[in-house]
Amino acid sequence: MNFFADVIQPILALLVFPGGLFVLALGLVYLWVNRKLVARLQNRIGPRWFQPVADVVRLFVKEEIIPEDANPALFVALPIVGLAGVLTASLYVPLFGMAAPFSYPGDLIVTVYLLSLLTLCIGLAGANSTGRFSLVGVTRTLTQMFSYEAPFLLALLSPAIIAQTWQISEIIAYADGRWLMFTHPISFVIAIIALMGKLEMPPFDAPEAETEIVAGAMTEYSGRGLALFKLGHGAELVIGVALVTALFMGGTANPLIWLAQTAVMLLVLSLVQVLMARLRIDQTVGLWWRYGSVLAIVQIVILIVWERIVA
Amino acid sequence: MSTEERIAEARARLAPFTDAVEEAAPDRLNAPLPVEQLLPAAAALIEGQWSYLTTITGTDLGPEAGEFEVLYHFSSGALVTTVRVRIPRDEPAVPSVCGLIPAASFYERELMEMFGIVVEGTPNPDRLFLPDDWPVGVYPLRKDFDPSEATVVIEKDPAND
Amino acid sequence: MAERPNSGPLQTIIDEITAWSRINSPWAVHFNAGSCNGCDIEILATLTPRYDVERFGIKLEGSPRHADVLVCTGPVTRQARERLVRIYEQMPEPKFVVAVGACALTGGVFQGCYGVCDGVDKVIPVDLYIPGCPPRPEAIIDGFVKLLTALKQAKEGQAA
Amino acid sequence: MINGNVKPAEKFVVPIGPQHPALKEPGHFELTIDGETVTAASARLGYAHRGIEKGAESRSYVQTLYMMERVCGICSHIHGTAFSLVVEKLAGVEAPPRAQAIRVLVAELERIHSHLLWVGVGAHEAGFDALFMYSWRDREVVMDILEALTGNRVNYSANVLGGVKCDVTPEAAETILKGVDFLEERARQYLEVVQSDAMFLRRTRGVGTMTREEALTLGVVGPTARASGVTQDLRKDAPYAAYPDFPINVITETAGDLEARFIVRVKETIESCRIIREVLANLPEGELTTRMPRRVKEGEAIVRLEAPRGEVFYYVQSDGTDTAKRVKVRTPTIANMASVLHLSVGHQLADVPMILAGIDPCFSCNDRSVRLTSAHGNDVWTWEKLRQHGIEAYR
Repeated sequence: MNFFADVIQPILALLVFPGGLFVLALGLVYLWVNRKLVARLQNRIGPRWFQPVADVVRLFVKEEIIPEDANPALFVALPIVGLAGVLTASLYVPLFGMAAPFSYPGDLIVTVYLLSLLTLCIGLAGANSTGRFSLVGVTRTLTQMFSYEAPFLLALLSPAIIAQTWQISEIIAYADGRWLMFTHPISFVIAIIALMGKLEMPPFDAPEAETEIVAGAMTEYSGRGLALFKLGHGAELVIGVALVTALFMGGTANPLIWLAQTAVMLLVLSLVQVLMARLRIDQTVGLWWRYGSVLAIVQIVILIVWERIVA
Repeated sequence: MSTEERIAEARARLAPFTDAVEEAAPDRLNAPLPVEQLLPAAAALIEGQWSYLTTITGTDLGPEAGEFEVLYHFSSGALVTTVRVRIPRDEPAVPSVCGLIPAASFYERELMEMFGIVVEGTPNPDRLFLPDDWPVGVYPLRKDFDPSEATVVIEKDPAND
Repeated sequence: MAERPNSGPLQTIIDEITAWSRINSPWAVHFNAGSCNGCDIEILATLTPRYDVERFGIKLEGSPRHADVLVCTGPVTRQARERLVRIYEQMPEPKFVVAVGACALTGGVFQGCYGVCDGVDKVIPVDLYIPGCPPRPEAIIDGFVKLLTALKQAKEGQAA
Repeated sequence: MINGNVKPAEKFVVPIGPQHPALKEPGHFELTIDGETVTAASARLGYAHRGIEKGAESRSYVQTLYMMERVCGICSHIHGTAFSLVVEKLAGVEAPPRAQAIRVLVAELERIHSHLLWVGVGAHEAGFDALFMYSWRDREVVMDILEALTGNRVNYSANVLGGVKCDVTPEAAETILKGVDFLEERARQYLEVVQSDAMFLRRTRGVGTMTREEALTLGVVGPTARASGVTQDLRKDAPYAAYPDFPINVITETAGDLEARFIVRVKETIESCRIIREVLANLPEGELTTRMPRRVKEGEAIVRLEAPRGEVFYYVQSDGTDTAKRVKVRTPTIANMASVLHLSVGHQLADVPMILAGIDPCFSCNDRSVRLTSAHGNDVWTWEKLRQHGIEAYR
């Protein structure tokens, strides 16, 4: 077997280029862009460019306190597992305008569930550290997760149905440059809003509503664990945005256009963040189940009917 | 309803309980009453939402006088009618007005913890303001209260240094 | 921090980076130990557009676990004393305490009242005092900058 | 673990945070429930209890004035004015008309600053941080005016026993007018935002509704009462300082929910701008203070003022020396909280989160847990569980 192609190249892909370090660095940059945009839209100056890097490094060197009634092994392992899940998801999504290093039938489903692995880890971490606020944070994180998961998948389903495949690269090949955004408007909008729910950005930030439950599931975390979760959050932002742009804005070939597209997407996310008040958890669940899922299904029905008429 | 009319109305409402209603200031009436007359007088004053109980003030007339004076301030428009009740210092007790005015429980709790006046029938006798580690039986707003009785030795935890 | 045995060049680089990160992202948690809210609204004002401490990386965190700096206001009433000590102990090392306002320094105008412990340093060790009743947002920011530069010197003193 | 249904005669403790910017007396609430209905409600305060009333008995009048301005940092001028007025009443002295007018001017500026602050904190509690940032940015304008006028942004100590110590020069009047025009225009914009922003209305419309009847029986004061239709404003009912010469019109709403309280407060900001212009237009001439005797003759006096949050009540007893015999202060937040707590009695357990959140939207409690003490031991419910319990109960 060709040693380089089968062993070195995948490890390199996982650890360095499209996978690990690159996604983490890009995640930090995107977190900074998001914070800066939100601050500028709130008429504030906002953090300096190296702020997320300073935050994460500082958290790494800080003392990590593990509450006694939490299971220490789990307490330390969960952030690592969460981050690992998100990094492996980055292998299947075309990043930086290049084809994904690995692609096989069904990788769309795997990517979405690897992304929600991080949310699950956050939920478990909160439950493990049995403080009052983390318990409230956990119930909110998980209820919110079950509410946006279905519409998110349904929204990503519509391009897959048209291309009759679960493979991201085949969907892109099918679309070959056509921007599915215009042919699938409803699922594009739902995908963006569901992405905001997944990343717990306002108006869906009830799970870490600073004024109500301190920091939700993350309340007991400090030092390394918190740093790993922040990195995971950054990586999740990059991969989420990359996934939506790849499917709906026609997988592009060169990195510049890709960066431009993701920047526009970040601007849209920040705008929605600034304009909205935080929804109570029962309102978000109601919103998703009443409108989110129904609209996604309507979009799919239209597609299928349109497919029948045209084909 | 001008202040004069309000004064006349207040005098009319208090007539059956006392005739010693005197005008201490252009917009202030004083109505000294025995303890038993307190509840009926309060009921008369707030009947028909004509006035509302602003607050209850406890005053210590001093160990020599041997009496507390509890003031119930009922305001209506610009007029404040103060119902004054004197109670002996050794076993001070006052009936609770919470039956008529539910919101008065805060004022009564403050009265109890600051002066040690027993308010019979108040729904919740717990402390309102004083800290949990405040010694029992020490009433700060009494004239003979000396702060040294209540000081808790603040030991700074050496581990924190 | 004790001098590490292998304090070769690698070690100084690590110390350098640690010091740099601590100085550039000091997260704060705010505790009102019986203050009249004058200082609290000035602390909140430092977050708003005109002063915006996020430029220096200062973020107001909800949980003491996430914070390096405990910003404490108020003359530490007896009821709030035990809670203040608990929050101080929940914070991970290295932690700093900033006492904001005359009340937090010495009990201020309420000094001697029975319900008051006359100042934060009677209860927990304080690293920085910001006088004023209330201190202006600029004074609070200046206090933070002084704390950070003192931190930098402490690091250089050690690393050099 | 208490499964869903709640046993009878259980005491149910709702602790609401040890500190919170708008509520001066942080503490926690206790509700006793019988089955599903709340039978009794009370609270435990004291986190900010400094023993001011006892302190006043050992300080001279001048020192006590300085302390009284620090009862509450957000409405310190009102407490200073109240104490000055009550001591002047005791001493039988009357501050000159120019001083009274300047007191009204600073009081209205403080009302604008307090209302904008509250709109910001209320929005922050509902997660609408953009409104928080914008309203606090505009609030800086009124802070600058106050600083130019009195020398300090918060706790401005404009009052002196017998008058004021800061004067309004023509240039100062110019900057105030310019600032007030900007504030009025911003306030109108916030009025529109508060009434039309869909996401914000989801969190405020129909929340913690209190009818006019309930407001009257419970003795609620200030904007919370006016939002339920109670036309009660001490600046009109019992005018003090220079308010007789500058009549105000009382702003009321009828809905009585959170949105109505936001509307009343923003409209009052606009009304304050109008009063400030009127005061500046015809500011009486004359000196700023009168002579004030050091020793105040024996007697007692009562003063009631309209603070941004409601009626402040001052009662002072003097005994001929230069220190007060008894000083009683009743802040508006205590009255509002005491009376509205009783609103929850008789209501369903499921409504409790809405009612408690309703009286003051900035109930930011970071210790919001609910202890359900029942006959056989107690169990800690989180606030969220209480809310979920409410939602299931209504499903």
